[in-house]
Amino acid sequence: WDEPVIFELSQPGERGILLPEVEPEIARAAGQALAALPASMRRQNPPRLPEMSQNRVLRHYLRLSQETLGADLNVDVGQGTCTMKYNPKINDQLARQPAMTELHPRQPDSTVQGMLEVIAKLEGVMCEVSGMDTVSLQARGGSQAIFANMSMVRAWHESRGEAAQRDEVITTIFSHPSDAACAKLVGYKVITIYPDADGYPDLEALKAAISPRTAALVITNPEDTGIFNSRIREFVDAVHAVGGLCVYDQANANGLLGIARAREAGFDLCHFNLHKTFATPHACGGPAVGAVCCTAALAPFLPGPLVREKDGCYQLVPGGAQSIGKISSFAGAAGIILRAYAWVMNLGADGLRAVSEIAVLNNNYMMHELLKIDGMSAPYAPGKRRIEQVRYSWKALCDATGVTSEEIGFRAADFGLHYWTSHHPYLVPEPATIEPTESYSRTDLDEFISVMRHIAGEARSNPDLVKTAPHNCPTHRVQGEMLDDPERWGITWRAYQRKLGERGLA
Amino acid sequence: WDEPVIFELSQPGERGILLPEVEPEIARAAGQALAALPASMRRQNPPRLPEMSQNRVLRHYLRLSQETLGADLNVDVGQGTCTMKYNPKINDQLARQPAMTELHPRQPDSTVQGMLEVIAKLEGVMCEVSGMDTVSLQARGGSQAIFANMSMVRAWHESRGEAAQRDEVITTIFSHPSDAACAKLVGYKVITIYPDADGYPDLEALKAAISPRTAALVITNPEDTGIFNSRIREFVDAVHAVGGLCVYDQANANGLLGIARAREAGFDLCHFNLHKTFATPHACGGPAVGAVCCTAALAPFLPGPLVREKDGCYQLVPGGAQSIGKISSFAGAAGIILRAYAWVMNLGADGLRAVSEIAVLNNNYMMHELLKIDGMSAPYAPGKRRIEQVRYSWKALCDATGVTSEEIGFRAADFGLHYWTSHHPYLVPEPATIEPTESYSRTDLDEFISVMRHIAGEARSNPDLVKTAPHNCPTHRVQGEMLDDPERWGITWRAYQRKLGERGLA
Amino acid sequence: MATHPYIPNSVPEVRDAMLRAVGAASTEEFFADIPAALRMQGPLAIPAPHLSEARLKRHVDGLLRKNTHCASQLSFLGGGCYQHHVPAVCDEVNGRSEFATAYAGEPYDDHGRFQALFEYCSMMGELLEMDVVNVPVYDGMQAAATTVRMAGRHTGRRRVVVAGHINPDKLAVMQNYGRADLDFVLAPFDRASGLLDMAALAGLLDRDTAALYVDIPSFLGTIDDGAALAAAAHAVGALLVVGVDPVSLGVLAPPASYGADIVCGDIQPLGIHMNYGGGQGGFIASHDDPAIVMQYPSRLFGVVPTSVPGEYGFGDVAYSRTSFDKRENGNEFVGTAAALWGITAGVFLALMGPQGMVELATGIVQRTAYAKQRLARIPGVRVTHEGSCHFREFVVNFEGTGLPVAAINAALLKQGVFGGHDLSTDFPALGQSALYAFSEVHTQEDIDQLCATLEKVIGQ
Amino acid sequence: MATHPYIPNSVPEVRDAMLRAVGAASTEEFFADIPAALRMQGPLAIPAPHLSEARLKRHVDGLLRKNTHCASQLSFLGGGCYQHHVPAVCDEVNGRSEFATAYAGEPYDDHGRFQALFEYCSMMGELLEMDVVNVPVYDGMQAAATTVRMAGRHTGRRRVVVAGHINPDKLAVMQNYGRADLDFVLAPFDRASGLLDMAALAGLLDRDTAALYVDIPSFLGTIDDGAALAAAAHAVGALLVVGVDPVSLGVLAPPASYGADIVCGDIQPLGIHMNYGGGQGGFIASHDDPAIVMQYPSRLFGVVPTSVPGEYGFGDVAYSRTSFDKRENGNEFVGTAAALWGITAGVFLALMGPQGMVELATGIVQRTAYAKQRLARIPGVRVTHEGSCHFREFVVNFEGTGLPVAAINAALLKQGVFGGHDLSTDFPALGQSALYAFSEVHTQEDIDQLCATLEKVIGQ
Repeated sequence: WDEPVIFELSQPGERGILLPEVEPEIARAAGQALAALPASMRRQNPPRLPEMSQNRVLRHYLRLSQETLGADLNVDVGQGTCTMKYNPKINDQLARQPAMTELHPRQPDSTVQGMLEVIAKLEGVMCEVSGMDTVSLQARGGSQAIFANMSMVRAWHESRGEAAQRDEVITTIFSHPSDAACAKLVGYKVITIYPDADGYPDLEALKAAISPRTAALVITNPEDTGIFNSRIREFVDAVHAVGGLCVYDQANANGLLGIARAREAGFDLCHFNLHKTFATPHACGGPAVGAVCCTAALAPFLPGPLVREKDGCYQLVPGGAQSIGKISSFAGAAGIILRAYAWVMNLGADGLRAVSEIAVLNNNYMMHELLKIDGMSAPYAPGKRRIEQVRYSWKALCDATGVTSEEIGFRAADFGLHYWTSHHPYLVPEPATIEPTESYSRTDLDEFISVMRHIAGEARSNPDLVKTAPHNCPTHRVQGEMLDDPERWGITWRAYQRKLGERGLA
Repeated sequence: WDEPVIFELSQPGERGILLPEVEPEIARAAGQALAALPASMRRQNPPRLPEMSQNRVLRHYLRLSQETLGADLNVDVGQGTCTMKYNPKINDQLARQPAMTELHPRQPDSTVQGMLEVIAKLEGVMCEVSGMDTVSLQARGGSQAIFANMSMVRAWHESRGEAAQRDEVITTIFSHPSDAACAKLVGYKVITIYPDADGYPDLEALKAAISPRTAALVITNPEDTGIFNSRIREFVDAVHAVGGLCVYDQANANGLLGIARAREAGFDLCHFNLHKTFATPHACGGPAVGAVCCTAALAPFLPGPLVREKDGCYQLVPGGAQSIGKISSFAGAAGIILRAYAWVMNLGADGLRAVSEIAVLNNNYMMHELLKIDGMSAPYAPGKRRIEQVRYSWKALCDATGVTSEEIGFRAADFGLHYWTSHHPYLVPEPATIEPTESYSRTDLDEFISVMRHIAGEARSNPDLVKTAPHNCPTHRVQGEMLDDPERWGITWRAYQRKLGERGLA
Repeated sequence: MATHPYIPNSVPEVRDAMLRAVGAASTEEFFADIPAALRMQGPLAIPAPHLSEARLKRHVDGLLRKNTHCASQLSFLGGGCYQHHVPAVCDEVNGRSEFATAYAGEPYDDHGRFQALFEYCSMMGELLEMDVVNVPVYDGMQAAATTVRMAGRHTGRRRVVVAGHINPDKLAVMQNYGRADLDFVLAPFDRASGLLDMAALAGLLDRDTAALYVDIPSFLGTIDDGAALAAAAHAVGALLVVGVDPVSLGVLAPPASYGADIVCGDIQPLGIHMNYGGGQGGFIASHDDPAIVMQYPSRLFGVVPTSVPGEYGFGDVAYSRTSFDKRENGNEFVGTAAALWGITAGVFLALMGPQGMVELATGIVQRTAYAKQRLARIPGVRVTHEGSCHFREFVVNFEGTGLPVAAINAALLKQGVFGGHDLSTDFPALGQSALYAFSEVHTQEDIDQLCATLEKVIGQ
Repeated sequence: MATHPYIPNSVPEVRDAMLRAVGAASTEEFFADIPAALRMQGPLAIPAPHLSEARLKRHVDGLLRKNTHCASQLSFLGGGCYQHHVPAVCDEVNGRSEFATAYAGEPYDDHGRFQALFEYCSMMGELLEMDVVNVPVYDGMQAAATTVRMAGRHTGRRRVVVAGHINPDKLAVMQNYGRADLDFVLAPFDRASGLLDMAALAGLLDRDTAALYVDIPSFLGTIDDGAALAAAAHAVGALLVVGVDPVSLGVLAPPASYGADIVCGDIQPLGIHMNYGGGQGGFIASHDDPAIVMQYPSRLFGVVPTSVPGEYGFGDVAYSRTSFDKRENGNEFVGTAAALWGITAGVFLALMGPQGMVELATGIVQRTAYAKQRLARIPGVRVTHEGSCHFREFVVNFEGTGLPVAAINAALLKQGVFGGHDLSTDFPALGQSALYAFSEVHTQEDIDQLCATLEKVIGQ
């Protein structure tokens, strides 16, 4: 499709949908209901939205959808850290029924007993999977859950009168950017630990960093390298020893369900992304849910409202006196909670464990095969197995051919595959993070591997082909420098049109 | 996508869905429930269906869907006679609710009052739109409605003791093939009238054909040429004069809603396709509904069951003693009936009339512009307006370039458009039937016109490009001769594999 | 009339500009050929519309709320339309805009539609162990009606012997559809066993017989000996045509294995919602015998190589058979029927796979057997053909209760149960009997609840 | 554990072959780095699963049946989440597999996702008359919390004055989110009018003030004079940040027109189902001032030419602002939030067009005004800010009835009506009051029925 920007499709007078009539008696009674407002508070001109028939609106968005490579459409293993797995359609179907979609969050508890039961039961599952004591599902994404956890760390130290003294949070460079960012946001100085020669977070560096100023350690394990840090308990104990809390970023726990938990490693807080490990759709980037899990000691700080059961009746109760307050509106993204609940209830304990076992098998199979490609390596911990993903490096290929990891990704798109380099900074040169999850068959994995091998071959035989990719996508290489130029960026169509008129572009 | 045939995706052991467990007590009680059957009645080997994970099944069909050019995705005006119009999503949404989908057709009438009311009310609308007295919505397609009408013609003459004498049905070559075929099927000899020089059915030929042997006239108006036959009443009167019935094929009535009706033209029977004029989705070719409409005189012959209202309660009653019996299962394709009902109830009388007025405007605009293309013509009735569609001819272009209408259609597919030649036989040389309906904007029509103009230009400048099309479709020109060769056709994968093994193919 | 969202060019300015472009003063001009006597004089007298989508939805939802449906009740209705769990992926695929709104494109622009339907036919072929399967016709009744016409054309004979335990509606469809060229005779079935009376059948089959038509399982849930029927039909040169519940083929032999020449049935149970009967779709299958293939009226899709090596394409096989090509000289007729349900059934078969189909059918056999035992224990209730094997359905006789089926069903309805289909009108010989159907949707608890409710109802 | 449909390589033969390929004896080997003390010793103690989709659906449907929902009741609840008609096309688009399961692809493979979100931002820009709109954040509360942080960074000041008629939950979110770097002060509102006390406000604004934050309409449905607020804020060099109900902008002036510097709000009313609060999504908008733009933490998508003339491409604007690029040195943080609702809101705005948005808002104003008049006539019932204009919501006081709101709502519930949100806890100064909300879903009959039911309830 060569689909225009929607404003270019406007035909004055066309309507996409009609509104219900206002009954004459209402119109009469209402009169000029806003006449008392200052004129400056009344809109003078209708918004300049496109005017389109319903058919054309639909066609436009259907075409855009076909120009979007959803996980349903491809072997989506190249988007590492994101846990792209199969999102069962039954869960969507269940969540798209009126008994879910038409619930108002302020309805009396007695009228939402089913919904509250789902929340309570999924909280119970999260408790068991993490080993923690209490859970809140209010956060609408993983980063918001991290923020909630950091807020609870702050509230905890405040409750103990140590807030002023403890102003540092320690994290690692291979933990998610939001771990560092959220610590900063709630007011902490961030200390970042780098890996040692084997790729593990440097325990000596941690020991050097901790002090009575330490509020918390925020860490992922395995980190984005997929290498499990065996000494995690030592990290946790060291931080606890100086009075800090330990926060486990389990956004991606896909390799550890029923295998290992935050509890046994001694953590005080952790979180899961339901849209990763628990199979809710990524939805172009949300809605989503981050499950905030904590020990009983931290429970008083959880955001409200909380679901409580009493005599088989569920009710929402406000957060306690020490609660951090609200993290987001109402009880969070309930439709996502329902989907995750359905997923868990379809798999059970054996199924969850099978998820992790096969995700890890797939990952190690993938690594075994990818490392046969000349020019690709898996830095750190040579010969060691990985958990659910691997951070690879194309440095050797890039040195030999000039083709970068990013360009390999653009070329992969020509084969109908997603591919992602890695979070910044690129500590591993020319990085690629591949996470096959449990959802893909051996045949699927082999297909991905063969594309990687093919592109690596192209890089050597015809590097220009790769360096000018994509060739087979809905659009071609963008003039990216405009996006960083305030004079030329166009964040809305109106801004683009204005700038185009004022000074030309491109 | 380069998506394999589904059997090629099979991995033994994979499962797409799991079945409910049989409770132990049931299994115990059931024992070997079929042990008493002859062994030859028990299946020996499981069917050799593909074995696939759910993710892979879904991905396969989603990819196939993207390789299908639904009306929602394109300016679907090139599929003449089919009335490709916008099928509102709200109607699908309404019809996909459990209160529609989970109804069993044998439920007590008291539990399906809403459904029966919808049927009854849509029958009422059909009565009004046709001017007829009674309607049955049992037929599951237009051709089945034609068959029902022909069955009623037969039953009518049988009831009057004239069945043996009346053994001929008259139709026209520009009426739908099923009009002729169904007449034949119920036992009639078919007499086909050809058009006169102006493209109208030849009245003189009709007059020569009618006789006491005439059972019925079955005719479309306007025919696929889009030309309204002004003398239709004379046709009807002539047939009535010899004791025959008149059946109006109104499968496509999109130009006549609120404009002209079967009643005023004197017809005894007619039918509408709800998936054409009444906007239900074509669904790759059904499910669908044909509305069978008739005068009170013919009503006793309608198929049962019929919906009757009594004191605000609706009930299904069997067909009468003279009923032709059943045409299809139960009360027909109820979900389609619901969609058409919703469509009518959204438009009302004014809306239905606007549908026809704009459909006809669009068609005449399209004709006006297409006839500017060198090499295209609209045979018959020069200078006359058309109703809802036009049968064009590319004869001049083909004579000049060798490019056929069929090849133009293959090339149009490269531009993301459907295009259809016409029903056989090709009375109009190198025919194309274009029907813009009311659903497309002027901009949409202009886009279609410009593609036609472009291809006509290519035919002159680079005929090979057109003759080897498609170039931009999921697949390329097929080896069509295999499809007519019993030695080589492959109607199922198993047959194809067998023949491939036995004698090679291609 | 204001601009309507479904009619873009109803914008007055656009409409007027288009009128100007074609040199027309108004749309009335386009209707100039329609004589005044044929023109409607006033507006259509139909109900006032709900112009907004919001009010339309509220109106229709209000109507639908007057229905009670099987997902909220306990239902044991069958008789040709069956409640099964419909996999969400089936709904997802048939709800895709592309499939929902495609129609009659060429094998290039609609490659996916052709492939999906070819694959449906191919998977049905594996289930049936036959090489030829058609693109769906309207329903199983239409399929049955066409198969005997095919047999008639193939054999050049008029007589069709139909098993007497057929769905009476199906018989009505077959008769009306075929009677111009065929004569129908019913073969009686044994009262005790619910199976065909083989001796009587032998007397009905003769050298004028084109086909013996039988449903296996029968409308009453019983299972005749196919091989014996095949022998009887073939002995007089007739074809054996078997109507089959495709779900049963997880445990029952495919008719081809015992000698059926043409097989047909309804695909509704394969992943399609009941839709008050709107989920039906008919299939016809045979071996790859050109003499039979040329008798199909339906579209048949075939796989073929394309101009690109290794690539598959699809197209119509032997199109010249059809009325599309030959009008009244083609076979019967062909038109829009139930293609989307064909695609859906294909998705269903792919999801189920071999093991799923076996488990599905086995589970139904087990639940049916359990229900037979439980129901037979209720005082006054008798399983009519208790000694025979059943698939999915069986006849329950209530004469011992002194109550008509209508009264029992009315009482069950009050308890939220849709009792079995009342057979007393269509099969008076069976007395006050009802046809009870079971599937994987039923738990043991459901069946026990049915029995408990029946006991209560009868005891009152 | 048998092979599960979601886990293809759980087929034992495949799993074993893969283990062999990588030289592992079992999957246990992959977990060798996890110390025994950290390993779970037993299975997870979670409820027994419903392995079949059929039983899973039945289980979840059973839970959902315990809910009563607004499509089957009459609801007047609002307070940040609103019942509107959701156009079917909105559901169709956000239900598309491609959009539902896409995530973080590049602008090439996910061109459509980028375009759809860019168009959403662009249409919001027209509604707001602002040039910069972000890709959605979690909800309107998050948007509000971020806007005041943006103002703090932009001005280098700590003080934030918040209008006192704010949703108390939103205030709680803002405080927890901002308090490391901001100090919050509440500005009181007038009891009679429900509008901000301008004199008191002037006293609160000072040269340390980064922003004045106000919702227009307020949580209580009243509409302050934006120009006066802008003048007051700008007088001390503070930014005016306005939280706005996007639906109101069909009749109310876009805040940019009266001087707002940053605008935010929740897109849930734009074609997104309530989902028990799961339909929220936050927007932030501003003028195209680079100094402000660089304060956004969110992703901003921009349109750019590509290497093919005339073709559009999309990409991230000023990515270096973000925590994705700079970790703790980026602005706040960014992550998965509510993108699908952004796409959906775009579809909604495209369907509505200019006229639709005006009609929608106008109709709500009219229904609200009608309801005010009708409710005020009920004995004992008082509209608290009766003299002020309202959009969509207003406060109803029940003190004259002698009944607490809780009792009235309980009685309404018995009649199938969800009464207004009880304000007595959060706004004790308003006494026994409730917040009633109206939209285009309500007919005159619905409002009349509410009043009749209230009269009956109060009269008892």
